[in-house]
Amino acid sequence: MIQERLSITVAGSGGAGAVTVGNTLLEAAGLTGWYARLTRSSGPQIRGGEVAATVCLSSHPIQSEPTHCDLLLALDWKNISRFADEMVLNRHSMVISDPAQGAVPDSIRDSGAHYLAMPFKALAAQAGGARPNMIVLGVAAQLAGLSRKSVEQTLEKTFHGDRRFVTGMAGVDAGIAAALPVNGLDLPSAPTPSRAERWSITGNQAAALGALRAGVRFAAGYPITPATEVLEWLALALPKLGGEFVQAEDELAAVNQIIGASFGGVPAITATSGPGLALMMESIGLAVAAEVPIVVIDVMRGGPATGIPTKSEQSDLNIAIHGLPGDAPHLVMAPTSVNDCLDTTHWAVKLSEWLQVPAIVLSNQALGQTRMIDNKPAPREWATERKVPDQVDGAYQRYQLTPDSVSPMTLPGMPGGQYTAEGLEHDESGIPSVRARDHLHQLDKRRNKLAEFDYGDYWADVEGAGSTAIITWGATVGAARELLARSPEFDGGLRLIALRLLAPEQPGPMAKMLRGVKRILVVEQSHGAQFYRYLKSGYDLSVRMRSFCRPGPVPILAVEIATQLQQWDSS
Amino acid sequence: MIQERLSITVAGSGGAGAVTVGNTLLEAAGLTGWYARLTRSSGPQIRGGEVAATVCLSSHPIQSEPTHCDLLLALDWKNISRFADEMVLNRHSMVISDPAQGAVPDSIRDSGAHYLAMPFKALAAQAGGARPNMIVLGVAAQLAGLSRKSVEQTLEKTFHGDRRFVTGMAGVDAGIAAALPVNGLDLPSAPTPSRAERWSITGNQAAALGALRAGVRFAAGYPITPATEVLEWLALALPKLGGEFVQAEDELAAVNQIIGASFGGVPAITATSGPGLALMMESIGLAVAAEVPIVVIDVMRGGPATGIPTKSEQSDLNIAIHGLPGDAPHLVMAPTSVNDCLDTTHWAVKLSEWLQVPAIVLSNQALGQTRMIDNKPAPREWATERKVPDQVDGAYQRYQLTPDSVSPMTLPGMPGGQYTAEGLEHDESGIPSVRARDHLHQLDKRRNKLAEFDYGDYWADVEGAGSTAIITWGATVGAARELLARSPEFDGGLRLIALRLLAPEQPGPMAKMLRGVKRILVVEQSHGAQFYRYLKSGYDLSVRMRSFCRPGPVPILAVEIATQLQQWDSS
Amino acid sequence: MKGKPSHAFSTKCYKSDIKPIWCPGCGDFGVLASITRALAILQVPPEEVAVVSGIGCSSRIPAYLNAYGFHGVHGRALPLATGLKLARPELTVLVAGGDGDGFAIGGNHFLHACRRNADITYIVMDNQVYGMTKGQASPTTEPDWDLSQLTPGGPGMNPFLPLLLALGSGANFLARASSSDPGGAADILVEAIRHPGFSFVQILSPCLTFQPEQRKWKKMVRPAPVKATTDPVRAAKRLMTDDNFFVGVLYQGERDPYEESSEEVTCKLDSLESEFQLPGLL
Amino acid sequence: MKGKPSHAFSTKCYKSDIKPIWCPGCGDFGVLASITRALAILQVPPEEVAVVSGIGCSSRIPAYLNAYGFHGVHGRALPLATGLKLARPELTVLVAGGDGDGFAIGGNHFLHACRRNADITYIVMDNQVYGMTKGQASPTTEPDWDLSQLTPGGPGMNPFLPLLLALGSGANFLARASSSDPGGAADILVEAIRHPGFSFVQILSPCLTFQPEQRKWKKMVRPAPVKATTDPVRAAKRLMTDDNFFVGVLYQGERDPYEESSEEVTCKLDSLESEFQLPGLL
Ligand SMILES: Cc1ncc(C[n+]2csc(CCOP(=O)(O)OP(=O)(O)O)c2C)c(N)n1
Ligand SMILES: Cc1ncc(C[n+]2csc(CCOP(=O)(O)OP(=O)(O)O)c2C)c(N)n1
Ligand code: SF4
Ligand code: SF4
Ligand SMILES: [Mg+2]
Ligand SMILES: [Mg+2]
Repeated sequence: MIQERLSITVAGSGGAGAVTVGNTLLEAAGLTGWYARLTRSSGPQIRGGEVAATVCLSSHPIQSEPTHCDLLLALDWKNISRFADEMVLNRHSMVISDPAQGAVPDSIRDSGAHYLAMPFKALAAQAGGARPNMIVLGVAAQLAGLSRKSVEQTLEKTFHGDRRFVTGMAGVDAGIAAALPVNGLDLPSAPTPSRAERWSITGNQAAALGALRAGVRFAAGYPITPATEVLEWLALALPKLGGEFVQAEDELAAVNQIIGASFGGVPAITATSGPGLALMMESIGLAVAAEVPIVVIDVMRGGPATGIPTKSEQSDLNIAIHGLPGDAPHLVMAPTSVNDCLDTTHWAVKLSEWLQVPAIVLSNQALGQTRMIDNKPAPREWATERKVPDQVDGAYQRYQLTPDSVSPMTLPGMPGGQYTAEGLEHDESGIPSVRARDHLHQLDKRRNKLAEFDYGDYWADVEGAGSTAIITWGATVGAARELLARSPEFDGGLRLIALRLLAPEQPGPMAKMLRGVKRILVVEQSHGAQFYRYLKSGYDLSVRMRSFCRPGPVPILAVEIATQLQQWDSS
Repeated sequence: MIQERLSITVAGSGGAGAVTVGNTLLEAAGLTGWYARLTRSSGPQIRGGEVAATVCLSSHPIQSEPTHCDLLLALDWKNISRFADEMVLNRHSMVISDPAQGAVPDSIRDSGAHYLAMPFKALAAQAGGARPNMIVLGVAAQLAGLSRKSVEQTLEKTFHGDRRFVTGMAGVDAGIAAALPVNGLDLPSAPTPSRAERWSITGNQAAALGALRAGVRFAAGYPITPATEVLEWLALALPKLGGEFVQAEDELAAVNQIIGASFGGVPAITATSGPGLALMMESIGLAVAAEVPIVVIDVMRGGPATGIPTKSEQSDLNIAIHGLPGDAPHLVMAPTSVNDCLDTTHWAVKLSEWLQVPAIVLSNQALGQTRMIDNKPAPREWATERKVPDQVDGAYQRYQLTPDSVSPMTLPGMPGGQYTAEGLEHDESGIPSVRARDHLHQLDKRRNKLAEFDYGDYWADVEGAGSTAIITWGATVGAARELLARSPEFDGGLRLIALRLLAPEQPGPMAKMLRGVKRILVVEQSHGAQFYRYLKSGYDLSVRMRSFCRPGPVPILAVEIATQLQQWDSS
Repeated sequence: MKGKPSHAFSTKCYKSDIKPIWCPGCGDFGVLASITRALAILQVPPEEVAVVSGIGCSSRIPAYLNAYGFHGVHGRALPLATGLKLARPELTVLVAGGDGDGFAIGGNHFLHACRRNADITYIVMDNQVYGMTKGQASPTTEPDWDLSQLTPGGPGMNPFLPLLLALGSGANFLARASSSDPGGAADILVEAIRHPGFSFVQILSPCLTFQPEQRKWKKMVRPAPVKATTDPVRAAKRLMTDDNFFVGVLYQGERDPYEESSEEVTCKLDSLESEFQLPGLL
Repeated sequence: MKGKPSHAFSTKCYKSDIKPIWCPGCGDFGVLASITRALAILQVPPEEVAVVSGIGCSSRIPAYLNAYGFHGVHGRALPLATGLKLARPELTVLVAGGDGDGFAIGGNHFLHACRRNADITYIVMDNQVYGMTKGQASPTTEPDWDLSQLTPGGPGMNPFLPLLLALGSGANFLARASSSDPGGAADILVEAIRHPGFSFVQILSPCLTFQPEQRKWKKMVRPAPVKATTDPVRAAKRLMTDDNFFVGVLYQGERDPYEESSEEVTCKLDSLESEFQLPGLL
């Protein structure tokens, strides 16, 4: 297999500066024309705990996790075992550490990785008091083929002109020098510098931006890992755009605040994670019944309960789709990559506004907190605006039955449009009703407006035309995409179906996508096969279907999917 | 069809005394050896609103709703249209009203029911100032063949010796006299007085009692329609049994209070309805992760959101099964009749204690608030107690992996058993862990302890051996049971499968029950076919399957199920 | 008559034609009358008023008014109204509901609304009971009220003093009114609505169905003997020692209301996006 | 040394061997020390102590103690502890957590625990910030603290005064302590635990990571100049005017604690069931 990308992990205890190295490598790579990706993994400590920063460089846009670590630079070995599960070392890997930090742990020694000792600390001392992490930065840059200039420019920005820049570069130079004689890294082909516009963004930032592009001008939220950055970027941007952000006292308040704002006509959003989503469900149900558009982003983490707040999983699918009391149809969608957080959130707002219904967007930690250097997507447009009448003639009926089941919605301030938004079952005018007929009419209406809407092609991505389909969603799409790119050799070929719209189901379009498919592997990162079971319940898929599910926190790799298919072949 | 039971509805505006008539008829019927059932329907008003009390008498235990109303006694016609959906009048029905209250509404006149005018008010005035509802009581008793004595004894108890008793009986006598010449009611055969022990109980009371029988000695709750009576009976009984009841400030508090009590070793329960359940989900997830047994009764009402608080539905199945964030296996069960609220709740507590997991019991308004005169079930025993070690030797590991995946649980006060119950993912000792291995082990453990437990036969009831299966659950079971009793003529015969344990699924036992089945009709009272979809997702049912679902508030009738089957036959 | 409107919008303009579900004699009728009267005094066009509520008998009030209304879920009216007001600052936003809705399930939002001080008026129709669910003890119920099966012998705890709680959490306008005097209550509401920032009006509104003793309230209420103080310490003392039957504005502070961001757009989204742009290639 | 234990259980007996995740210098270390010391003074066997918490850096404390512990979900420690205490009245039940856990998401339970007055001790490690989620404003954060991106320029609202809120909702034992003096804090905790009914101790516990200015607190705290009052009105005045750095027991009232039903069985279930029995047939 040709080396297409390079994965470098820098690990160390808190304060040792591993993250600075990771950030600098990412930015330097961007300046050099690489595509890149940075993930961070840390222990439970807020400060002072160990951390591992992994930078992946590639000449092509990066879809998924690296299969193994090419280069591990260990600033020290404290608690390195915490990362053992997440770091695949093998005979293609190189490990470098400072012998002064103690012996290489058994688990790492036994991995078969090539080992090199390098006295980071001593080199740093020689280099005029630079910190050891700067040596490591130089070593990494040199081994990855990143120019000194790209590192220099990045460090200059980071430390803007401060003393640390000068000593830092001294360290970097010492590191470069020390790495010069080293060989053994299988370098990917250097990037072809491209004129395409690139950006450096995390999924959480992209989601916030997508919301703003869609016209969101109100947001409220309560901090929670790993969703807080969505709120942070909104809090920063909204006031400048004439909008408003509120830090709420809890999630119950946050979701009701956005319902209030949206009732007032201002598209509104919140972001949270599993525990917060659970608290919001009652009021999301209110938005279903009262037909108020809102968007709730759930940046999923490991569950259940408080679970694993800093790690990724796809196990909130059940609650997102089925977690509301009563019959409460709503939208559930999921971005398929870091970049796609932008457009999927944008689309979610637009659909929610048009259909007057809550949309839950399922992102996860692996998308939200990963920083990517990638092509900036071209802006997309959706023409779906909220159906607000210009004026009201005669008696206004807020929940009027209409051909497309969407009723015109007046906004406070509009004369003659006064009505009461109602969470009790109601008749067309909004007056509470316990009558079977009114209940049925409104249930039908709320279902039909979603079920009969034409979501177009954007609801799912299909790639390949093979007879073995991989159906997946969210962060796991990347691994499947990589498999398709690498392994066209599978018998009958592969076909990837990546769902962006999870609910409501799209049986017709799905059937079309599945034409010629003989078997389906359903791939997801959950323990309970939530997605597989959902597909079984909502679609009539008449071909053989298998589930490959695995919980977090370690991401699903292309190679695992391949293994599943091979086992299926041979069984 | 032989008339097997008699259904009498008394309707009138609030304060007119329709409910007193209904209660008296029920009790009098009980004294006479009838089985009976009382349901009430009222408008949104707390007091002064219209109300309809329906008493059904039968010589056999009553399973389900009457198909039509035999006798409607209208104290007045105010807002009678509110009940139109719930009251089936046809040419077998008789309607009696006082012409002084105005003309018979069109909808009723057009039903084909036989109409009789009777001057209730004038008769009451003649009978020494009795209230008109006492005339109605006399008329109903006479037409239903209830003895004067049974009415007298009941009224005496109600008014214990008070003046109203004497004037009341005067009214009753006048009513009896007025009804003497009336003929045309198709009376069911009189009951054979039985020596079996009977009781008069609602589903909500039975559920509370079942909890106490199972050893529950702590309950907490926040009032909500239609669940409050469960709490009321617990609040009354617990202090007498050395237990404790707390009225909580909200549902978030209630569920955490019972988690705390159960952590302390005292089996604990709460009851709520859809909106309250939604608020409890985050903490029910905590009980899953920390492995604390609790039972949550959800007395379902019409949804979504505030919905239809006083009416019935089965639409919280989705949230009960799938409403927790993360992968969070737990128990979901449902009583199949008013009486069965007793044993199902009892069983839920026992299973929850044994498996150290939350159980959600899905009752609904139609079970919880219906009062029945029925055979008192013989006490049941389940030997599943919580696994509490007698003493602790050596290092105690709260979340130890064991062959049955249930770990011994120490209780505060036990020396050496100290541990911290943990909602974060953890290792066997309970220390928080983000490692993939610990996560997987604990996820496996929490799934396996439920999946590998042998629930025995009690998990579902099967009746009949036909090749057409009706699979249903909860309050809808009664209608299916009635259909089986009445219509053995269906081609190939019918088979009823009534699930008591909804989650986890029981694929093996289900397959056994389905042997010889050629097609399955899945019956439920929801709009979104929640049960049907759940069965599809969780079972591999290889026969033809159809969904018959209909939302509330009107109960599903045996005849509707029959129609569905006939349509299927002819399609 | 005091406060009688003589302008374009009569009190009737603010009433809808939906018949209340309330029991005969329920205090909430008086509250409804006081709100329509206050709005007529203020002459705010009906379409510029929004009334938000939770769940309870009292919380049914939005539908009985001719205004924009939101009948939300139990206990969450304040945050819903906060979102509405911050998104649409030009609206007159009222929140109305019961003691259960506001101080039991909704207690946290009550505290935080007082602290946040957004410009909304919160009217609690206090009947010291959960009326809607047929009579259970609420946080303002007396310790010995024993008419609910959920609290046999009574809740046994001192009732909350809602005005004191509001003061302690930073509220800046505190008043008490009585549903038995809709005119007086209307005048208080007018002041409350005019007050910049959060204003809280506790209206004693009897539930004759489950708290029949409250029939007496009518005779027990009387105007507060001294004028509203601006000193929170003095206000606290008054609230801790009064008998809960003084009506009037009791405290009015001068803390600045919650400041919404200006609605002015100071920046285009494009230029915000440029934050993520990479500098030109080396 | 004041309060030094000389009995069977040393402070060490109450420590577990799990290493705290806290940052170097975090005030919570001092709180941990004060709790183990208080328990040693009280000589309550470790297995009869239960420590309940929510989520936050501070809420990690149960696992660091040798006692029964419950690390629950964010904001719900008080009701969980209430259920435990009422079910098992003989246990010593402590609740410990942060200002975010207790006054933001958990605010409602805080009010109601104060009112209910069950015999538990609530320790809030107040650092005026959400430490765990990397530094956002909490309800006790100063209005001009501008280090969080969620509240650019600062939250702009007056902080809650937790002791005042507790007083206003009926709490009967109020104290303030400082993590910089674990011995002094331990003595206060001893009094709090001994107090029958709900006791609330606010411990100033700096978060040097996100509130570096709190380094100064050590120098600012000082013993309250006057003894604890039993008069709530006077206590209110003190709490509204003090500078938040007086430590000591500030108020101690005499309200009866929440009364659990007696554990005596006065009736058999069978006889309760007979309520549903039908009388003999006619
Ligand atoms: C989440 C939730 N819990 C409980 C209820 C049931 N419930 C409806 S109204 C109410 C209390 C109403 O009391 P209050 O707010 O004082 O209003 P009142 O009826 O007295 O005017 C309760 C507990 C509900 N609708 N939703
Ligand atoms: C329902 C829910 N919402 C949000 C969070 C995220 N969260 C965890 S701890 C915390 C705040 C902690 O602040 P505090 O209680 O003051 O504790 P500290 O870390 O400062 O000690 C938040 C918001 C969560 N875990 N659960
Ligand atoms: S129950 Fe009480 S609060 Fe509700 S409408 Fe009747 S009188 Fe009013
Ligand atoms: S972030 Fe603050 S509160 Fe949390 S451990 Fe560090 S210093 Fe303590
Ligand atoms: Mg009330
Ligand atoms: Mg804090």
